[in-house]
Amino acid sequence: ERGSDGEVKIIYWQAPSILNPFLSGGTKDVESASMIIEPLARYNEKGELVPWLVDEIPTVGNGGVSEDLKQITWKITPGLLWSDGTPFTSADVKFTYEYCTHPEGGCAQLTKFEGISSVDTPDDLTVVVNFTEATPNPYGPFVGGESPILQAAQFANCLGANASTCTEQNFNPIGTGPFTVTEFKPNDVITLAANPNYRDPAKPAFATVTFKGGGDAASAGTAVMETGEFDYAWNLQLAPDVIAKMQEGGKGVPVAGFGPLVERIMLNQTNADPALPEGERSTALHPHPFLKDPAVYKAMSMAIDRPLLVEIGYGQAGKVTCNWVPAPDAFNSTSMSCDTQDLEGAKAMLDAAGIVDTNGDGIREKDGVPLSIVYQTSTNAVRQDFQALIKDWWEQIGLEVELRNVDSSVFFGGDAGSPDTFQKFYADVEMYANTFNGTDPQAYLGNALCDKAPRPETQWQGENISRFCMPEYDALWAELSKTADMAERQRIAKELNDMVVMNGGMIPLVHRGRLSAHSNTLGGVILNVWDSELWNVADWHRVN
Amino acid sequence: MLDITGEGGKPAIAKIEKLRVEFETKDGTVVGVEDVSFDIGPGETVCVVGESGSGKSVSSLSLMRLIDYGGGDIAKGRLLFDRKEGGEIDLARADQSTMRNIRGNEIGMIFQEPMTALNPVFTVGRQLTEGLRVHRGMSRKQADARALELLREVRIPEPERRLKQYPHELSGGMRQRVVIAMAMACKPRLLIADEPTTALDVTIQAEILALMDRLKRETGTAVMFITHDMSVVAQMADRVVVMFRGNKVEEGPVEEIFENPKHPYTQALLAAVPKLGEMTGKDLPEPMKLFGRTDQKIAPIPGKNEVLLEVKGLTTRFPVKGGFFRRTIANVHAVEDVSFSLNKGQTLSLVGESGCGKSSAGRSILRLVEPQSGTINLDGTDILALSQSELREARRDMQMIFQDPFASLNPQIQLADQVAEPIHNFRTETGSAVMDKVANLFDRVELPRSFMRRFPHELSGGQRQRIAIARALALNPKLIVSDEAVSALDVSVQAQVLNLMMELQADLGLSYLFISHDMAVVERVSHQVGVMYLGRIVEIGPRRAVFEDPQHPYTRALMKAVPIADPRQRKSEKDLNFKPIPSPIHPVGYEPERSVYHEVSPGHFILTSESGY
Amino acid sequence: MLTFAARRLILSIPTLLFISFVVFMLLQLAPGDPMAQVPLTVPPEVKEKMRQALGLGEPPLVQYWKWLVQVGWIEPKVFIDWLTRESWLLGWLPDTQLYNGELRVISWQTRSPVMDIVIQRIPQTLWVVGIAYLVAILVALPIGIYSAYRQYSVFDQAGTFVTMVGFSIPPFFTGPLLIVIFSVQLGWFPSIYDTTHVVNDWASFKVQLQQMIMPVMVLAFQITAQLSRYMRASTLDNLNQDYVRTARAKGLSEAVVVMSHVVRNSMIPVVTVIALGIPSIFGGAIITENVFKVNGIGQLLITALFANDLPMVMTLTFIFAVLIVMFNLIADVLYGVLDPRIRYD
Amino acid sequence: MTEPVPATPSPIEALKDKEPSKAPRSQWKDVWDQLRHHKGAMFGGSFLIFITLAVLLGPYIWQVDPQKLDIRNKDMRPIYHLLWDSDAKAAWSKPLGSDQLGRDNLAQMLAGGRASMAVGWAAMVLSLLIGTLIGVLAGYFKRLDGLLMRTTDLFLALPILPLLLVAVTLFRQPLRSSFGPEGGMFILIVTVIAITSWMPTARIVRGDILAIKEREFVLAARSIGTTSGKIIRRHLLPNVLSPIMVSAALGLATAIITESALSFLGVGFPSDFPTWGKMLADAVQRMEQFPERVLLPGIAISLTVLSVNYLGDGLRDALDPRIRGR
Ligand SMILES: Nc1ncnc2c1ncn2[C@@H]1O[C@H](COP(=O)(O)OP(=O)(O)OP(=O)(O)O)[C@@H](O)[C@H]1O
Ligand SMILES: Nc1ncnc2c1ncn2[C@@H]1O[C@H](COP(=O)(O)OP(=O)(O)OP(=O)(O)O)[C@@H](O)[C@H]1O
Ligand SMILES: [Mg+2]
Ligand SMILES: [Mg+2]
Repeated sequence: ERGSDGEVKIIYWQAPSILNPFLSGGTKDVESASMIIEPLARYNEKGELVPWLVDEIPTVGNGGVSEDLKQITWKITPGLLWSDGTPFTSADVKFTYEYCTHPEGGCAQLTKFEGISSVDTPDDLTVVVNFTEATPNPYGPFVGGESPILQAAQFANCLGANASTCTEQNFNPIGTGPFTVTEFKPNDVITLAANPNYRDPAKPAFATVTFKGGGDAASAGTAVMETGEFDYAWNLQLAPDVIAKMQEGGKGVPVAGFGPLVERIMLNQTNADPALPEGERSTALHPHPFLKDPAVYKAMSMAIDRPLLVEIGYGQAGKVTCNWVPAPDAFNSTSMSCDTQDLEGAKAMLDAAGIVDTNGDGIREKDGVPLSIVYQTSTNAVRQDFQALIKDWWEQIGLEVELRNVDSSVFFGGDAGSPDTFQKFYADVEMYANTFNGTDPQAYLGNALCDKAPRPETQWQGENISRFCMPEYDALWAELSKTADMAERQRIAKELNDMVVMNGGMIPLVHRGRLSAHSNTLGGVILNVWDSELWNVADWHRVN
Repeated sequence: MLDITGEGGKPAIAKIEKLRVEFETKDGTVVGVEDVSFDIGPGETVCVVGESGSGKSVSSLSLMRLIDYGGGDIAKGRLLFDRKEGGEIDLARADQSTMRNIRGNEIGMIFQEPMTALNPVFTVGRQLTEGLRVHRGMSRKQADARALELLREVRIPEPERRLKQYPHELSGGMRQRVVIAMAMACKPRLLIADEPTTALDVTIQAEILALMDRLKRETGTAVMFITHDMSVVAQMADRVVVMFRGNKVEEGPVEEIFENPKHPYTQALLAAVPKLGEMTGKDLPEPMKLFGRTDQKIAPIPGKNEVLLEVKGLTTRFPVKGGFFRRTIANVHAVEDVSFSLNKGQTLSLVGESGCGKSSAGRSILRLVEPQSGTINLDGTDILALSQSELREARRDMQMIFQDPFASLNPQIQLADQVAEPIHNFRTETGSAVMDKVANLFDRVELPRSFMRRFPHELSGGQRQRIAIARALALNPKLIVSDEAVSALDVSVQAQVLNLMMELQADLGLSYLFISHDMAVVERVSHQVGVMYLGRIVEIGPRRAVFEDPQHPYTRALMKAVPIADPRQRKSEKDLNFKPIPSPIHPVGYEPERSVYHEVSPGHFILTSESGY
Repeated sequence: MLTFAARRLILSIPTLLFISFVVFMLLQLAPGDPMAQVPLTVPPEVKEKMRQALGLGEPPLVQYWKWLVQVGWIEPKVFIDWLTRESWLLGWLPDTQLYNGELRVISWQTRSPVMDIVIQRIPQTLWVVGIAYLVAILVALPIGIYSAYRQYSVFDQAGTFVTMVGFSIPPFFTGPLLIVIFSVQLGWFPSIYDTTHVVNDWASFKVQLQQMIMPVMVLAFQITAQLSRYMRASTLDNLNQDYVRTARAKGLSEAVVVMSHVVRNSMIPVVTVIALGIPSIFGGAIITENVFKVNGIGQLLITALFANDLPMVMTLTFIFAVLIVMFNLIADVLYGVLDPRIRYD
Repeated sequence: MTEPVPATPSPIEALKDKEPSKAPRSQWKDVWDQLRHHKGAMFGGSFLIFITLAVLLGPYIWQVDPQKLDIRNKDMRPIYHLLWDSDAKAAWSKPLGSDQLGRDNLAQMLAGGRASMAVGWAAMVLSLLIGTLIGVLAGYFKRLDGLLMRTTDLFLALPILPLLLVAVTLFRQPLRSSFGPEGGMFILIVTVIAITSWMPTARIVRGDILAIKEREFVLAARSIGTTSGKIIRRHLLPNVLSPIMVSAALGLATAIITESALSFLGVGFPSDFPTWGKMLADAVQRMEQFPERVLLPGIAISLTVLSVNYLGDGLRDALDPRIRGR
């Protein structure tokens, strides 16, 4: 029964700063907003699409998607109401499209709406999305937590440059979700109450939600599993022994789920030598002196004890992987194996390639260049442990390693003036994690295309961090983008994955899961890594 | 029963018996007072004299049992006190709550430093009424009324206003009156005054002494008066107790002590006191005859008749900033149109009350403060025309000795290095010659060479002043400006330092600009005397002319105020009539008229234009 | 005194302008990007568009000028409007309506006026940091006075030791330690501060006390350590002054001598030290706030810093600079008020 | 004693100045004597010497690489655990246990202590230099006063974190090429800590200089032709030594703590460069299982700071000849 279970308390150690995911894109903001505003369809915990504000998922089979793959038609469930009691219509959906694609709006979810030629609303309950080209995966717009529907009436004056002035709207969006905002304190706390107009009269079970932000993962874990002050803690990036200790508190349990997130080491294909002139460092003008040698990068990969990394850093929230795209399962390549460390093999491989220590300083040289690398990553306890371990192993096989860690706001910030961003890659190898949204890796695989390499001309923007460049790869990717058949897509994607890994674009380390914790008295939690973790908060309830 | 009879059978109010006070310090036990006994009869003034550190304050603080708070301990002896309600009590054994009842109520105390003795953050009224409310249980209103009455008794002008003022808003004399009023508030049977006038000007000293004398007569309070100034003793005492290094060495009626001292210390002390009028009839200054010293050659110091320093129209003003833009809105006219000349090997003294501009004049001559206008000619050099670096050179010829030997030596530096500093500054000597020169200077000022490695705090005041003199001599200057160089010293030490300075003058041909407020000292040392008032010289001339024939009314008043070290020549309050000194602050643009002098006798000038007096 | 204060106030304007300019340039030079927290899945072109929308493309001087106008002209208008519209102080005045929709200082993270968030945060900060300061003063002064009065006694020695320990232990150590003891083991106090808690009756006041007690303790410990040292030194100085002897000679009891004569004088330098410390209350206590999740000004600043939210950081630093300059002035004025010997003009 | 004028036997004695009875001694012996009697200072001094020697020489005696990972021997307990728990995972090979990656705690304590002490001392000395310089200039030269004091306000308002980030961006590369990665970072952190912590010293020194400037011995020095520079060096600085001493003691503490706070916020030294503060910050998460990992660096920091404070107290008394004389 709605509201019968009182209050539920959720803690995110990153505090949400805005409740409009189109203006932020930060996970904390998207997820907190997902309790209030909803998309037409969502992914469930298995990565399958489920209808949300519509009756069924349009497919070619049911006629919802046109044969030429250029049009998709959504049928909205009749009788849906906004939390203010007004009816939810296709006009709201179309408005959302206009809102995000406004050229001055700076919408964070713009990619969701890429390739759309128009959005039509033949009637109040029908939305037709037209694409300029055949789109094998037309489930980008209005699907998933990142592209929920905004109420047209509320945001009418917030288009374009006005987006920033709509504080009230951004802090208190009217939605169709199970809860409505009572008070939003940016970067601190949100209090929510059950939506009186929610479509299922029996839900949500909780009358109010307190959504606290701030602190760090450890104290969030403590609050749920040890002191029991909170019911749900998000994304506990903590060492396994710390989690285990917290679990002894007996007040709650951790839950894990796996999306396509991979912790990897990117290998710079270009030379980052500080002696090179600015503007030529880490660009295709100067290939890396030794990292492109298969013996080197294979040996580096072999020297790593991935199971140990998993054990130390992620425990039940990590798995060994050799792949760039380890999930969904259908896309997970099985052609490589890397779960045993082989230091001797690595040494032998280097010896065989003639990369040996010629001057007796303990460091091997290739063509006179010592295998000396700078290994950078963002500042984070687990990454620092990884750095220490991997440095140790690499030094055992005759490399020299200098560690560097950069504050994550700088590292992931795109400031073209800073030498420390991950895109500039003024280092030989760098470690971070990346993932993709939804279940289709096509765009993600596009990250390794030659022309996506960051370089001065692009103001150092671009997703191809390792500056990987293989014409064969580009050609194969083009093929993928034209293929609609699912099985074929999967085959090509795996092949692309293997190409990058085997040719030394990166060394995947750990397939990382999401580890969250909920208290023993909170029922209905289904951890979903393909969409917002709070996707089914309407079903949450109190158990004794 | 305690036997509390004093001299001649009269019952004494307080009787100190075999007092011994010890201090526990890091270096072991220090004895402040060794064996002191004396008593104070009703209505009697007992003066306790002695050099600094002889235990005067310790005795008085013991009587108040305030010594406990200073870390002292009454090791032996009795302090018998006759309480109002007839009973006698041994204060040395009394507990602190009894003492609190006695302090301020039955025994009042006046301290030396009027500025620091008053709490700077409370109004005069509040500090005056505090004791009344504690001891007399008065209400605020009653206490205020009584305080007003007290202020009237001590003759403070505008007493109503003073009650609401803070101590710093009062002049030194007024502050001391407040302190006296405070001590007298509860009509104590015994009043202890610990050097109540030492920090004051002669004129104010005279007034305060007269005031105390009157109060004593009116209330019949017994007074224990502590001082090291024999002239004050002569003015105040009925009986005198002489202390020396923690012991009482002599006691007796005042005339007896002055006319027939028995103990060698008392004799030496009296001999060391410069007495106004001693030099009458002599043209030239000569060293003092010190008691017990047989080898002294007492010869007049003639000097030369060549002009060394010629000052004309010297004017020094200090800007007073104010207003929104911190512009100069007024000036302190510290030195106003002062002219004089000083001969080689001679001494010119400037006398006058505090704030009349003596120090400013002296500092202006060295350009330690920048004068406004005028000319200063030192042996042919125009000082005011010099650039900063030339000035530095020129200062080799003129040096300064300051009043406070504690403040004018850097506490952190060894004595030899302090004396060597000017030598290093000008590189007049190098290498080992520096230390030789320093050693010679130590000999010259009669300090043992073993002192060279010591620090200032290890020395007594007189020794410190000798160091300052040695430092001033290091560059063989022609002129020494001595700014109150002996005022902070004990009489006995003062005499020695004065003699030393005169010896040096005779030997080295030094010229002194001698700044002092002590008329008796000035009379002893000077060839020429200038009397300053409100920044101007009101009278200047040969010492003999000025002292034996003062012409300006201010000079006369000043002379009259000087206490005379002769118990038979006491002054009464009626003789004294001093006007408060007007403010030397004038708004910007105020141009005072120039000084016009009249020559009454050869070289003896008096100011005929407006002096402000 | 009035002209002194007025002159200092006017002189502080160029100082503040200079400070704000230096800080602005510093932040401009600082690396980092407000888009750093946007997930990597958002492509760079989109991020670039978002940056444009925030006005990041403009030259730094233009940005500075805009910010200056917003802070110096528009925000005061909003404030005056608020004063005359809603505040109980001046609410009776007619609504001034000075503000008509110009762009205010907008945070890049939240797209809302920075000032609104600051105002929202002040209560938390005042409750915790402010009360810690108060508690520290109340504890430190008596300790300092008594330590000085009984110099080298056991109390003094122990006090010195404890205060030095307090000075030397960082709050990110004491904080979690207290949480382990009192929240996890004993379960007495919550480990997470509830900023939405409203105090309206005794029970809720008790809850507030419970959640405040740990952060306040951690902070107060440190502040006490420093203040009591100052108080002790100052009291020691004054205990040896002549006027204390005079007061005793009047027969006043020790309590009056110390508590009224000595303390009043010793307070003069300490009060200015306290006044100079007040800006740091508003600055929040970054680490303590972080440990206890008291989302006050300190937490706001640090999240803004890590998110490169320039307008927020700028404005907070500027407010801080204003407070520092103001309390410098207040400290000077207080000195003049407490010490009758000092006269400003 | 050389008395030039021979004295007549009895009465003249009364008029002579009293002389210090003790033989003159060298200044430093005096200072030492005074210091020796200050219990706190003695404790502080000996502990400081002990800890300095330990971090300097320790690594030569305990020759274990603090960065050496020994994953099989991770999470070892300190040896003293065996006293009450004979099953504890502890061994003499790791006397203070090991961390979650098997790095030796003792070796890390020693290496971390080196870094912390170096940062503390360097930052403290630097901030004292800046503070004293500014304070002296502002106090002595009236014209500079306003400007310098407003500059002080500016630095009070400067937020340390962006400053550090800016410094890192601008100067890391050049410093790294000349001093190596750790040396460069060290210089940066030390400088930033110093730059943000000299203001109290400057204020105090300025106040004291203003007061001492008015003392007569400064006037006397000027009248004997001492130049401004020399006046400052010989007469002013030695007399503000004791407040500087106190600032120094507090400054060392603040520097060590600031460094650890930076580590706590993740903007300090590189991850493989242990400092006490960093060890403490890293271990807070595992405080309950492995309290020693927090307590060891925590106690080391506290004791160091404490001993510096006590030493500062003692030195202040000992350096002041007036107090020393008593
Ligand atoms: N608090 C103290 N601790 C140690 N010794 C002290 C203390 N007070 C006084 N004495 C010692 O007691 C002796 C007598 O001192 P006292 O103050 O009585 O001298 P005095 O005659 O009043 O001198 P002055 O004329 O300078 O006031 C001195 O030798 C002094 O060193
Ligand atoms: N630096 C200064 N700034 C402003 N006014 C000053 C300064 N020095 C002295 N004065 C003022 O100048 C006047 C003369 O002072 P000066 O020190 O020369 O007097 P004095 O005769 O030496 O007095 P004392 O006997 O007290 O030393 C006084 O009113 C004093 O307040
Ligand atoms: Mg005395
Ligand atoms: Mg003078």
